[in-house]
Amino acid sequence: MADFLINTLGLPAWLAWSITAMVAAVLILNVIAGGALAFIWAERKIAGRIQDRLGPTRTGGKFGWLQSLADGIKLLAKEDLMPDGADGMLFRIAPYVSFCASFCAFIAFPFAFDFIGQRLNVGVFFVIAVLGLEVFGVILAGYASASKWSLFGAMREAAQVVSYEVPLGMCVVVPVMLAGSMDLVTIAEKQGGWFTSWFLFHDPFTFVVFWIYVTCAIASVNRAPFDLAEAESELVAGFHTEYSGLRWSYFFMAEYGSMFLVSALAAILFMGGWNGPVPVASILGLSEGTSDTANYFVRLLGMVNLLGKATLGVLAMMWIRWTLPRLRIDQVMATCLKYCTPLAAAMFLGAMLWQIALPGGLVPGLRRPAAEIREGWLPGPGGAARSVGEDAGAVVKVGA
Amino acid sequence: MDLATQLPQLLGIAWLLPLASFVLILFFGPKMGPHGRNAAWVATAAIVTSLVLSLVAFVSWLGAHPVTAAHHGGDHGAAHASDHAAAGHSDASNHGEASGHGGAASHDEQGVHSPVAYSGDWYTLYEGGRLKLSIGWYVDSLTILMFVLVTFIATCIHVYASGYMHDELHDVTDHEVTLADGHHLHRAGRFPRFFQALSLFCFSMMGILIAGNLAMVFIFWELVGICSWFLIGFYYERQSASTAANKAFIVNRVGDFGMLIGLMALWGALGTLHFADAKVVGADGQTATVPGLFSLVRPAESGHALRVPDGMVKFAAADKVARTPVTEVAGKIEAWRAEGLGGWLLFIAGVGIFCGCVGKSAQFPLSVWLPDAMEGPTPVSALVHSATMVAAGVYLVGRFFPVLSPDVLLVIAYTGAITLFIAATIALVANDIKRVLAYSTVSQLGYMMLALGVGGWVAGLFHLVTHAFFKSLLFLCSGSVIHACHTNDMRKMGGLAKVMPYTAGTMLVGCLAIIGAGIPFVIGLSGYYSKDSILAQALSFSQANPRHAILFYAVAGGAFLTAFYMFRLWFMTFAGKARDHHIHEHAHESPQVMVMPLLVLAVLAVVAGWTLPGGFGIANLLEQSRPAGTVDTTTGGFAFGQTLTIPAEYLSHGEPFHATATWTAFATALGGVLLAAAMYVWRVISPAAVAMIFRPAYTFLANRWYFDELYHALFVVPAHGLAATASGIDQGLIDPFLNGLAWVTRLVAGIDSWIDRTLVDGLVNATAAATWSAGTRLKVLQTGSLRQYVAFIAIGTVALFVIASLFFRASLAG
Amino acid sequence: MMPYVATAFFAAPLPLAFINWHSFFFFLFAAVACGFAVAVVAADNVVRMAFYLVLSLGATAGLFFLAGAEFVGAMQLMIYVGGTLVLLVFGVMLTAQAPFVSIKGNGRDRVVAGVVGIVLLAVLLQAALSVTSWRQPAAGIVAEPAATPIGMALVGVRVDEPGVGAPARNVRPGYVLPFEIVSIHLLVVLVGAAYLARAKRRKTPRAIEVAASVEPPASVAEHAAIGRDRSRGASVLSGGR
Amino acid sequence: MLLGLSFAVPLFGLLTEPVSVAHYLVVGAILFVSGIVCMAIKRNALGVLMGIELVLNGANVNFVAFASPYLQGTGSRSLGLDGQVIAVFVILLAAAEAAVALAITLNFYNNHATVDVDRADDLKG
Repeated sequence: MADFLINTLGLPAWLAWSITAMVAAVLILNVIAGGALAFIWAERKIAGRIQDRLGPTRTGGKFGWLQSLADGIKLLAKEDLMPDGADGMLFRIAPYVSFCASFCAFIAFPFAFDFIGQRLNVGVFFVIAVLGLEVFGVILAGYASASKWSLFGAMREAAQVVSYEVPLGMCVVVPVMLAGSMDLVTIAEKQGGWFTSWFLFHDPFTFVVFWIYVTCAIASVNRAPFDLAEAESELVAGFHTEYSGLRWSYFFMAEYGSMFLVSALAAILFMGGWNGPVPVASILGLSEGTSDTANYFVRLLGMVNLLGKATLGVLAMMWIRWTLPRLRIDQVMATCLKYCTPLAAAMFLGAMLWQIALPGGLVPGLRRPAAEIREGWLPGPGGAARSVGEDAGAVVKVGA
Repeated sequence: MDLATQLPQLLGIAWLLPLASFVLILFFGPKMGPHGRNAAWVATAAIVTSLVLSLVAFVSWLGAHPVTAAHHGGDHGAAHASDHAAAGHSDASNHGEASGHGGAASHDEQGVHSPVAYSGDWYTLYEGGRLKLSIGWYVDSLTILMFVLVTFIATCIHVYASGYMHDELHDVTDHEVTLADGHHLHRAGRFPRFFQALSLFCFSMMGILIAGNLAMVFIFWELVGICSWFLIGFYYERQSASTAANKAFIVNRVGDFGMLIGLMALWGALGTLHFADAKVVGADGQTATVPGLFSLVRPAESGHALRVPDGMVKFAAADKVARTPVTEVAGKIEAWRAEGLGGWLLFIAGVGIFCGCVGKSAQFPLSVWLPDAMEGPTPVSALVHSATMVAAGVYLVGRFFPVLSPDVLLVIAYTGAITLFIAATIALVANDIKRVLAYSTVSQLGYMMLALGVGGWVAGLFHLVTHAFFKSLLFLCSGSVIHACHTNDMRKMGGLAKVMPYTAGTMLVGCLAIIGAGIPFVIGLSGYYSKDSILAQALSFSQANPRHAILFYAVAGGAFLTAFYMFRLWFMTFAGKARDHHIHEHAHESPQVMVMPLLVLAVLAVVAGWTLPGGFGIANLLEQSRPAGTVDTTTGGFAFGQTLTIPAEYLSHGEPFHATATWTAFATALGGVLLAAAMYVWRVISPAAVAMIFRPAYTFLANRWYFDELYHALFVVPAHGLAATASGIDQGLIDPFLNGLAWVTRLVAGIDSWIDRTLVDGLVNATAAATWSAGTRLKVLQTGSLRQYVAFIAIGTVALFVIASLFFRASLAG
Repeated sequence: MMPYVATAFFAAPLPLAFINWHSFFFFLFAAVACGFAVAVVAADNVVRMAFYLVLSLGATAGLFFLAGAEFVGAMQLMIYVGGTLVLLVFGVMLTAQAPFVSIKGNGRDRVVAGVVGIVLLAVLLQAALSVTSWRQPAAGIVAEPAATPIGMALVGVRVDEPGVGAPARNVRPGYVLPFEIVSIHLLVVLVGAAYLARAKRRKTPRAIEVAASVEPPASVAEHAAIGRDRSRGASVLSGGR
Repeated sequence: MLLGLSFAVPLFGLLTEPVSVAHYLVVGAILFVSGIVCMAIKRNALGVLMGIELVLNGANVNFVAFASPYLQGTGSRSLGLDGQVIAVFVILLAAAEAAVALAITLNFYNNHATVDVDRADDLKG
């Protein structure tokens, strides 16, 4: 896009680059915000259906699809309160910290082959790390609200998130090992072709690992049944008891953003990313590199694909939330430390041994031959060689 | 399955089963039922199974090599000719099919007899250089016969002992042991322990029988010795028992020392200890035949005639060999052999091995241990010290027969004769029933040795078999008597025939068998046949070598003495009136389990010597295994410079020897019995009067020729003197020296400690004090404030930088 | 100087075109990092200190990314910011009560420390700027991504060229041994921390009397509760890293 | 033109020319010193802990700077992987050290009901 601006419109490079950055940022922001709106609405409807209610019906036509928009407006208009004992600065800044965390994670997240803010060769690592920062906002909020409920909620969430990062990390390592790279793009590319080449179906161990990942992901974004941080039955509303109005909605957006992120991450790590179960594009003959329009079409298709999978994941989370009862804190910890972690470790070992034992897969015909992977587009084995180039190289071009 | 593979398996299992029961009882004995009662069943089951296996082996042997009458006499040569014509051929190896002579002996191309035997190795213990120690088998009819014999008698004795030893089933108060506090020893029963030792003994004994080489024989030889030690010393709290056990063991070691010399001579000269030839597959894949001792001493090519083997010749002519070029050595051997080199070596080897047999079989110089061995329980005396272990010596001489040169045989013959005579004379005056039997055992062993010595191979081993039967029978009878009377002294017995008829009857059978009673030329008990053949052989030998005629008179006189003392025993025990009514009233017939073996053994003591029509009989069975080259009369001699003639055995079966021998035996035996009857039944002659008349002789005999005193004077006293001298030196010289040394050391240590306390400690304490004061002054710097420390660190860093950049600029210039 | 800056930023786009964006981002991150580092020193409230520290370390991670060390940067984010800081904040939470949230140091210490710090800073800056080869501007050689080489090196295979530190020898050792040592070390730390921080009954009389005097009994109970929570938390945290 | 500008605007010169290792060293120095000062003046144990983190981080900045081939001037070679790996290890060990230090602090708090390091002077001489 930057090239398009520079070459076609003749804009100066710095302007072109900043415009590109803006556009990318705005896009991602919209994905989060719009996604949040949509998901909130969807959640209400789903909750309603599951509980045999109707959910929102009136606002905006018969499905109440404007409901969350209306709520948003209401939130904007709301007076935002701050307790007296609160630590003002931290109280104000906490929501933004949370939101920034889940927002920044999208920087390195590929929606399609190169529909990506910044391609990093440590993509997965980066995403997980930044996601982990979200808990900071929560802790700060919990502390700053000067309220026991908030403090306990924050403590719980912190403990829970930090501990669940362990099995989560182990689960993530498995696809990384299979793809030989931490670059999300590479990982997704390795799973191209038919759905049999998804890592989900790579071997029995990865299949199990996927489910462990799902559990840990739900826990690390503390959705039900792991939403101890806002257990209304025990602590009024957990860390955001004292929050209202726009700040509260930021927490909400952060939550939905990270929900979406972990789902999309699951899609990329285990379910072939933007590669559909059936390689429609290549069947149609529209493989990458034939022409710009072809590339664009293919990537668009891929993005739809990925977003579809991610959305499915989010819906599944909602479904779980409205189906399962909430766990006790000790149960949560036990689930993590006694079951998920050892199981994940064992599965990791299993997958490793499987790789050594059956390099060609159980049925060699099913796996997509390596030659078909677009080496030209991919960096050399295990890492995006040009990433720093994209980061700094362009700048240097301008500067020097 | 052909015999060559079947026999080793059968006998091997039969051999190992007692070992298994030994191990079982060793570990779980006390847990086997109350007081380990079931240990008896374990051991008995094992030995019975061995018996069955041995019998199977026996039957299958008979199936392959039917025992037929050996045709002897004048037509011998013709027999050879006909055999040669008829069966012309089987291969010269010992594994050939049987035919002709003795039913199961094969003939090689010269038509010369060679026995059938199967040999091989199970397992090689060690192989290095020329030495090969292996666990192997050498099986011929003799082996199998001995297997059946040993397992059978052992079975009887196991059964008998399970009754006899029942005292051991509960706590025992040993009245013969008095403790320091005047009480009698009270100890727990040792029932399992007894059967454990018994099983081990059976294993070792069969090991000797099946052994395929001398090394293995020696191993199990020693094992048997240790078992005998266990069993004699079973009541080890009794001074007498433990002394007897040690005596037996030490005396045997003396013999085994000689045996070791023999082994060394054989191995050093011949480089092998295997009896038979062995087929080994060389690296090149083709089988080579490694000659064993037998074919080395009696090579097949020279018609199995005895000759000094090349190895010994070279060994003896070592210096000549050194001076001769290697290529010519082979050529010169014959010449050297003609010079008579190596003959002595062969003699030493033979005599050395025989020394072992002397120890084990209680022959003349070493016979002192056997009578004392009667301290052990009676079943032990019956099994170990009459039937089997002491027979092992005779067995070895028989097994080793082909290697023995005529002069060795002469030594053996004289040893046997002397033993026979001495033992018999002592037995005349002994009053302990078991001792009488013990001395009769010794004298019978002398018979066997003598028989072998005069060339009666079959005769000696035949007597060994029959003697095993009736001597174990006699011992069991005496055991039953002792069981009833609780005393060994015959003078307290008498008239027991009424209270214990079975024992009396069976013992009578035993006595008749041992004196060789029978109707001349018609039928007789087992002893009749074996003893006659010994007499005949001795007779023919003494005629062949007139200067050794005394051997025959020894045999004849021995027969007379045997008859006398055996019936003296029987009459004193069973006949007449009771001398000690107290004992007589308490006497009773022994339990069923003890009587059964008596009956079985009695039957066998009767029939063991018979030869069925068609030729089946122990004698002919043994004939199958007659060593190659001993069929015909051999003359020779290496050592004494005189030529000996060992007459062929078949000659003694023919006229004139047979008849003479039979009549002699009959007359002497009858005379002995009548004399005994006259003295102890009819009271015509008073024993006391006789003792008075021949007092010196009587005391001399009563003191057993003063053998023990002699050995005590010869060996024990000097040993004690030596020990006394040594201890004197030890206490007089060495101890004072050491004490002085210790004193000096203590002095030095005292000085040392003074220096240590004053100087060194003082120094250390001073240092410590200094450190302490320094510490107390310095501790104020330790403010305990973390932040100050950090500040100090930072300041220090800065200071370092400043100093460095001020004084070491040059080195920093980057 | 202010007008210059103004001109620098609000003049015609022409000068902007010469701006080296890499340097720009560097200065951005550097300013955040140093600024908040100083803020940590200046702040009294522990929680705020922790917050500033987060920002400072995050900015440092940004610097790492700029230097082409993406793996280290991600590591910094994950472990430092994500882990260590959460740990710190935990500590803050657990000990966060009125008397301890902000403990004023006395002025004299501040002065001394400040002086020492300034001198030390001067020395360090002098050392940093003294070497000319360090000062000459970057040639801007684009580095190969470091993730794979580091990964390979940690398992003992060096796929990069040896640096100045390593003399040119054929066999280039990896970092298996240090890696193993560190992993064992982390395990030991996990166990040790779990042991040290486990909730145990307070035995020290001193502590009891303090609890009695300073806090109402109720809060003692609450302490116990937090203690339980903490023990779990601490072990979990150290386990996570 | 560019020269003129950079002469006229000293700060602007910084923005136009690429950064060098020295820049990073300066940042590292500032972080380091602020860490030291933090350790020196904070009475709160956790504050001291944060100081330590800062110090380690300053050191890390230097390592990464020397390791980065991108920052090296022409001719001079970077430290290569060693620098980065050392940085990684420092981070790991810092995490471990933080865990233990925090545990110690909590223990101290358990026993003394305070986190004031000036109160931890039981071993004062």
